[in-house]
Amino acid sequence: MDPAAASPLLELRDVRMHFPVRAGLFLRARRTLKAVDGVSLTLQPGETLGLVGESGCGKSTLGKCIVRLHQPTAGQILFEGTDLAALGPRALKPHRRHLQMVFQDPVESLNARHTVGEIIGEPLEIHALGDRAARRRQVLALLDQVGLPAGAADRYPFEFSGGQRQRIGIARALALNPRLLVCDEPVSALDVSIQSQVLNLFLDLQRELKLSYLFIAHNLAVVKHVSDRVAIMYLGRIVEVAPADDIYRAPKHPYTRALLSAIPRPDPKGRRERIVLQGDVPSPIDPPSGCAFHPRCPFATDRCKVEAPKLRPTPDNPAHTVSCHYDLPA
Amino acid sequence: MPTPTLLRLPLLLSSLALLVVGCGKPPASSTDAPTAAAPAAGGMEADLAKTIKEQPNFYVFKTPADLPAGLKWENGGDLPEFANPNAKKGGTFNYFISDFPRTIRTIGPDATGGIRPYLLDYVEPSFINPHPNIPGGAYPGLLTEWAVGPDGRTIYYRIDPKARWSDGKPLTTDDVVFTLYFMRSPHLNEPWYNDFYEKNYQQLIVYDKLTFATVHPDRKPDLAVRFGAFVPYPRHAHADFGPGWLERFQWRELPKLGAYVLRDKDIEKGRSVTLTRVKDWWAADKRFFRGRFNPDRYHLEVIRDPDKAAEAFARGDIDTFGLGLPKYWYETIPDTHPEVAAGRLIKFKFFNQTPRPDWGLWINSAKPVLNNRDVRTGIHHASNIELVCTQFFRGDAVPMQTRSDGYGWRMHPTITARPFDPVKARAYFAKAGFTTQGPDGVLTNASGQRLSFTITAAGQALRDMLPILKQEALKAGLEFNLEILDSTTGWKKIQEKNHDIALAALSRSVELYPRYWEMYHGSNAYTDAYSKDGKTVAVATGSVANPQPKQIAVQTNNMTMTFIPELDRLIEAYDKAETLEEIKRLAAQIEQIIHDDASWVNGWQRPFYRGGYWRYVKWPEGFNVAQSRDYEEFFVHWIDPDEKKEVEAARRSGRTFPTTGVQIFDQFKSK
Amino acid sequence: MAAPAVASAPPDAILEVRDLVTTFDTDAGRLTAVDGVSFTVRRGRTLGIVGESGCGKSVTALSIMRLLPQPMGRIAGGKILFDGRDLTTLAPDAMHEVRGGRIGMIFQEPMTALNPVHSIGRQLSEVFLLHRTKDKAEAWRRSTAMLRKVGIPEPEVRMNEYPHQLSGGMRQRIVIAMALACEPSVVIADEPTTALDVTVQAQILELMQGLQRELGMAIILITHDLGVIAETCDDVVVMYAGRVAEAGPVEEIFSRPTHPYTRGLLDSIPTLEKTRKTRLTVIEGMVPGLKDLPAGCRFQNRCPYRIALCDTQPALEGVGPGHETACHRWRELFPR
Amino acid sequence: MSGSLPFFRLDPLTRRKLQRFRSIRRGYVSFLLLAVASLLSLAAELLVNSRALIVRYEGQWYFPTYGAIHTGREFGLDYDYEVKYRDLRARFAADPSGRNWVLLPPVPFDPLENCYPGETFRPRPPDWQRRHFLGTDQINRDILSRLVYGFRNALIFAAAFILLTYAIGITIGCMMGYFGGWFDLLVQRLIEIWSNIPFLFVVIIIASIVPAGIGVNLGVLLFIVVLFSWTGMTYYMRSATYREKARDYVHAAQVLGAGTSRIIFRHILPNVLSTIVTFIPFTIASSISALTALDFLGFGLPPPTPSWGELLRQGTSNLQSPWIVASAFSALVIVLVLVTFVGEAIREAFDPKKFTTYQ
Repeated sequence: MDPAAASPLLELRDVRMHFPVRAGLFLRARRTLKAVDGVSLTLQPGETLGLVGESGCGKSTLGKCIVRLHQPTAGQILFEGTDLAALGPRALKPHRRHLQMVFQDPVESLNARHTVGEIIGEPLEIHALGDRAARRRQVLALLDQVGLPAGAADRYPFEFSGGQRQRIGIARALALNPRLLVCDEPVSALDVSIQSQVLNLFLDLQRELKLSYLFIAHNLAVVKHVSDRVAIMYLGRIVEVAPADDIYRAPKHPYTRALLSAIPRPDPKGRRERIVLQGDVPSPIDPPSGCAFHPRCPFATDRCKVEAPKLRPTPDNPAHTVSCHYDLPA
Repeated sequence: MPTPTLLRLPLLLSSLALLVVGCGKPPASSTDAPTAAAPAAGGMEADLAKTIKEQPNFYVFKTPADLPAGLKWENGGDLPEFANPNAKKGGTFNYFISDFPRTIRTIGPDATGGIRPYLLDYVEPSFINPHPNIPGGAYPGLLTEWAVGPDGRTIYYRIDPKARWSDGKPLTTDDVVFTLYFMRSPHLNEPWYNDFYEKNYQQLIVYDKLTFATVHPDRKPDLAVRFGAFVPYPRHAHADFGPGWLERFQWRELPKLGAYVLRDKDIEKGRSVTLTRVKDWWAADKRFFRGRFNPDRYHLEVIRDPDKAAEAFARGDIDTFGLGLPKYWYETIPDTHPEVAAGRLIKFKFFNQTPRPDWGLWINSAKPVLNNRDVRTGIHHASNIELVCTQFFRGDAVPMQTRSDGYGWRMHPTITARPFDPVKARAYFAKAGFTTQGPDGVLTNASGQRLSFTITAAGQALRDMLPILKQEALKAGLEFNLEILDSTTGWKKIQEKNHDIALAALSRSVELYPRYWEMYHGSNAYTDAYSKDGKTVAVATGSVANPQPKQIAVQTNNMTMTFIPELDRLIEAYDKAETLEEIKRLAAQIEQIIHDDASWVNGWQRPFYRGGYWRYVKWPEGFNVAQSRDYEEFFVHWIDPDEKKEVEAARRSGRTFPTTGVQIFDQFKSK
Repeated sequence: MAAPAVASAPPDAILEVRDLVTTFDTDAGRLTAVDGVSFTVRRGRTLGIVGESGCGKSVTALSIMRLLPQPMGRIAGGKILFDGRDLTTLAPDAMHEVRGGRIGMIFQEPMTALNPVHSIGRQLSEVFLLHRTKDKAEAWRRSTAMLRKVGIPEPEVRMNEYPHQLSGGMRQRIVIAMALACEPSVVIADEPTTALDVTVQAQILELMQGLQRELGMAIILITHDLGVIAETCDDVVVMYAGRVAEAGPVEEIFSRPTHPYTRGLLDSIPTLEKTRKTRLTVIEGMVPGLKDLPAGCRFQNRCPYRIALCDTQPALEGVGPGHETACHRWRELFPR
Repeated sequence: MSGSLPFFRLDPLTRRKLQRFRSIRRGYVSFLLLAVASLLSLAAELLVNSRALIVRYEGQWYFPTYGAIHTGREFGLDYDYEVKYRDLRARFAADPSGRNWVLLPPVPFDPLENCYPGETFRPRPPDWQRRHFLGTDQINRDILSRLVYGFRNALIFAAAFILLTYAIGITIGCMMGYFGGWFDLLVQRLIEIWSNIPFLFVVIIIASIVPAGIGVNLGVLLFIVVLFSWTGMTYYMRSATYREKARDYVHAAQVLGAGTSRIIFRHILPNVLSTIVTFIPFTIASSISALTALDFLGFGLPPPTPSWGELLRQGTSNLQSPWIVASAFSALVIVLVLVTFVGEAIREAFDPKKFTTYQ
């Protein structure tokens, strides 16, 4: 897919989300946690962009910035041409209809005291869509769409299994006919046999509704399976963006390579040498200088310690961008 | 200390009035180093010198040669002593006070607490003392002799040369000069004292270190005890008296003339205070003082709850206890109490001769509705004091008839209290417009106002009595709400005239005839009761009664807010009356007006006090003096330490003593 | 399960679980969480137990350690033979010695397995003091050595630090150090890497394999991640709803699954190799709750191959050497 | 949603909790006992009262329990105040014709009345003949009657107390937790300062300033106690709101565009409040104890309001009449124990841990 082909549905321009770390009697901000530190990405209509990274890399924070659960510290979030980062709550509300979110934990994200019908109907109620009867019809249609029986509407979330609860969360997100769904680890809390059901649902919905997804996950295999393009994030920054197949076939960034290598493959015959990275992910409060990955990078040079690389197209594939000073051998 | 809780409440005005305090000591002490917090340069002595200079008509200095000739000196020599000169000295007497003192000053704010009798009233001798068994009689305290001048307004005093402060300094006329300066000083923060000494002392004449005279405005039949019974303050211990003195003197131990001192180290904050008898007290062998003030130590434990005090007494932790309340007399320590039956604890009943505390319901006649005399009269008829006397006090008390019960011949001959009578009460209430009986049985008037008032009581002692009055009043369609406050708060409220009706009493000193001014003069109701020209506030004489007074006089004892110009004129005439005949005639008129005004619902009185003591506490023959209001007042009791040991041993072994039951001393009972 | 599935234990067996039944008393009555599970752990080898949540894999581990939540949980039947002794009947004191001394345990969430108020050194040397030595200095020394062994840099410094000062991966290393302190014959690792990031997970798995080679202990690795099983285990037990569905050598299971559940599981997981954006094969429906388990084969209501016979409980049948399956139709469905 | 417009609907979680509560015998029985006692005390006028239940007089029926008083004159007596029904009954009973009769409640005494003004006022032991089942107090008032009405006063006090403290505590705590930041910080400091003011001291001061009158005093007392009690609830509410606010279902609502009030009232509050139920019994117990303690110290309800603290005070100062202290003390202990049982049971029934193990 050529990113320049159409005007993007979503465009992030140098988005930053810095959290003050407060301490002391008057909670003066002493230090800054740079959860997202200058991210630029585009997402075309109908596309799925996978966002992969380890915990603490800022991928969830970025997702929350996009749906404006966080007000980003800097940068623009252009959604259908409007900069969401600049809007107040009231101006934001109409845009929310087209921009919804699916959360990781289906237990946490559903209010246990509301019936499924109330939960799915709430967005309609908030945006005053239709009368009571119309809303009810809409709820039943949504339930059907996500593969739940109509009887579910009058029951409570705890009566459902994890997978079904995630379907409820998806139905709620779909209620407003969004164009973009931000899915924050939507299957990682699910059992293996359920994961595939939900992933199929995402694929089916995209086909039917021409949805776009920003699909955030730590599981590279899952992301690769559902995405058109994949972005790899490390310590608040994007280190590599490429079409999904390319990133698997020919990862360019040493971090991406390590990540791919670290994934356990369900194939006992294919046991191989892993690239085992040394050390832990550094703290985003005090990120390393230069290229944030340099302390763990087997190829790091002195340049990497001082100079932060920029995202650049790779020589062999302009759609494949990487943030590394060097072109590593395949 | 006051015995029955009935008497306990307010040691307010009247007692102050009499034992009015003096003080003073020679100027020599002016060189004493001022404390850090001392007032400005010169201190008290400079101010005193200035005052003397400024008031040459008050402070007059003469020589002994100026003493009038032919004065008839008196020394009470013909009167009998009343203590037992053979009383044993020594031992520790254990007793209680119901609250820890807020100060040990004997004058100024907060000084009228339960501790004051032990610091002043009971203990410190005044110059001239009324004789407690002989009405009108007197004996010298700090004097060797005194005389009333031929003008009938001057008292001449000769100080006893032996009189010594507890720090060894002699008592001289320097102290007297200081005392009058002190009492009249604006720094004292005691308007009542200022006023009393301004009005009643016109001149102080000093003849030499031991001889002086005071001049008073009016001829009084009882001039010597009325104005000669003041207590001096030590001049040498007041060098830093002046602005802000209250703080500095709050806990300062002062030299005393009496038998007891309270030393700093004997004050246990919040717990107790202990008096110590002065070693080689100067008056120990003086007539009328022999055989008194016997225990070496006087330990006063703070016991806030009288019930707990009663239990402490029954346990032997305290040595005597007033069994005034029926609960204590009949139930806590009944005649069948094992200690009583064993003769170790002795119950007594002593009929005394003394003006009774004026228990009653003090109706605030300035309040709306209550300003209607018919309503007040109705309240009289709706207050079932008889029932309280017979059932609550179990017949120990009798209803008071007039305000002056206990004054003998000085009482009004015919006035009697209005009886409890719901029908009459309703008739009066109807006259005031309260004709409709509401669904709750309370009368209302045409505008729907309910006949409902709050009775405020200061202190818990009578809290169980009030519901009786409440229940009975409802029979007359009158509702009493009850408000029982702690005594300080309650008295504050009452003296600030914020009450509807107060259940209260003022204790009264022993004196020849009653006082009315504090309780009934209009200027004690309103500070702007009288004015000469519409601006200056003045007393009634020659002044115009303000028809719409507004400035309520606070901290006064006119608790009924009575303001009747005619009554005020009578009271002023009464206070100026020179003969007992005149006094009696005016008193009758005053009593009549007070009765007709119906602002004070006659309470009850008890013609005796009673209590109990452990066997080792000893008393003179006949137990006590006629005009004692309390068994401690004249300090004629003593402890027999040997017998104390014996009794304690007996309690352990169960040994009994011969007993003759409750001891009744009725030699002073009025016939 | 009645049938003596594993006819006789292999000679190198160190731990043998036979017909284990574990029940829980709940408001809804007595529930059987583990129902007749048998397997054998061999010396120096890794046995994987794989299954979805609620399949009974963690309860099995807790049963072996006799750490079931009290008073609800109890072992209602079966034997757990460890070195010839039956752990289900062992006296509490002796069990104490076995636990930590002979069988170590690694928990999923390292933070909760460590006491936040005690230093690392204190917690670790306590293990030695409990089981190996009375000498504190000795315990401290051996603790430091153990930390070094699990790859913690500057172990002398870490000994005095507290759990919260360490990263997740470091904490898990500490937990491993504690579990291995007494050089146990068996280590039970219950989802040891689930809470960790992929790159750290790789480190930990590497570490465990290295230590196993060095110390020769047997490992029971409990996980839901088929990838982890495939990469680290010698034998696999696939559990479903409290029972063993299939068990066997890891290559057998992955290359020739003979139970519809195992097959479905393998087919449904997305892998890097599968074609993007194609529908995945799925196992329909969901794991039944313990309250409403079907009679007979427990997988029947999700099984595409269900027949009437499935209403009776299938026995574990030998498929190949050490490979057994609990399906009535394995022969026709998955012919060898 | 069809068929779902119930005004009162318990979600099944709550229903389950209630079921579990019912299954905890001791707590449930205690709850029933307390409920019955409370209901009875609300109808105390019918059971313990000096007013008759029914009077039959000269062919007319009277039901004096509630409503306006009937004067003696209405029954041919010579007084205008409320008729003495006990006397009336004796009088009618003496009339052999039996035309007139009076039905008195089982305990025919008012909590305020001195039952025998003609007799010496002193505590009297229990006397079944005279129907003083627990005896009388110092001024011949029936103790049982005072206990019953005292219980009712305590209940009313507790109810009002809970309503007010929870309303204030929940509102402020919720605001602190939700808005956080400077508001939270400021209110926290204020609460800390506030909590350091000695409670009893203020009671005494205020008691000395405020004018009397039963209504006023009960209100004032409530006001003071509430003034010093609401802070505890804010701590809990603040952290609970803070916790809830960070949960994904709240985020979900925000993403949907829900406004602040919707989030607070539809989402956060219902989830937080369910746990607050477990506090209520303990709040009841503490408020009853507080009232009793204040009454005991003499800073409570004005006399002659019936109260347990007042009875206890009387009892302790009349230990030679042990029935007073025994009655008050037993009543207090029984009620507090029952309330505690209920509290324990509720806590157990609402224990969230119960719902996570193997259902």
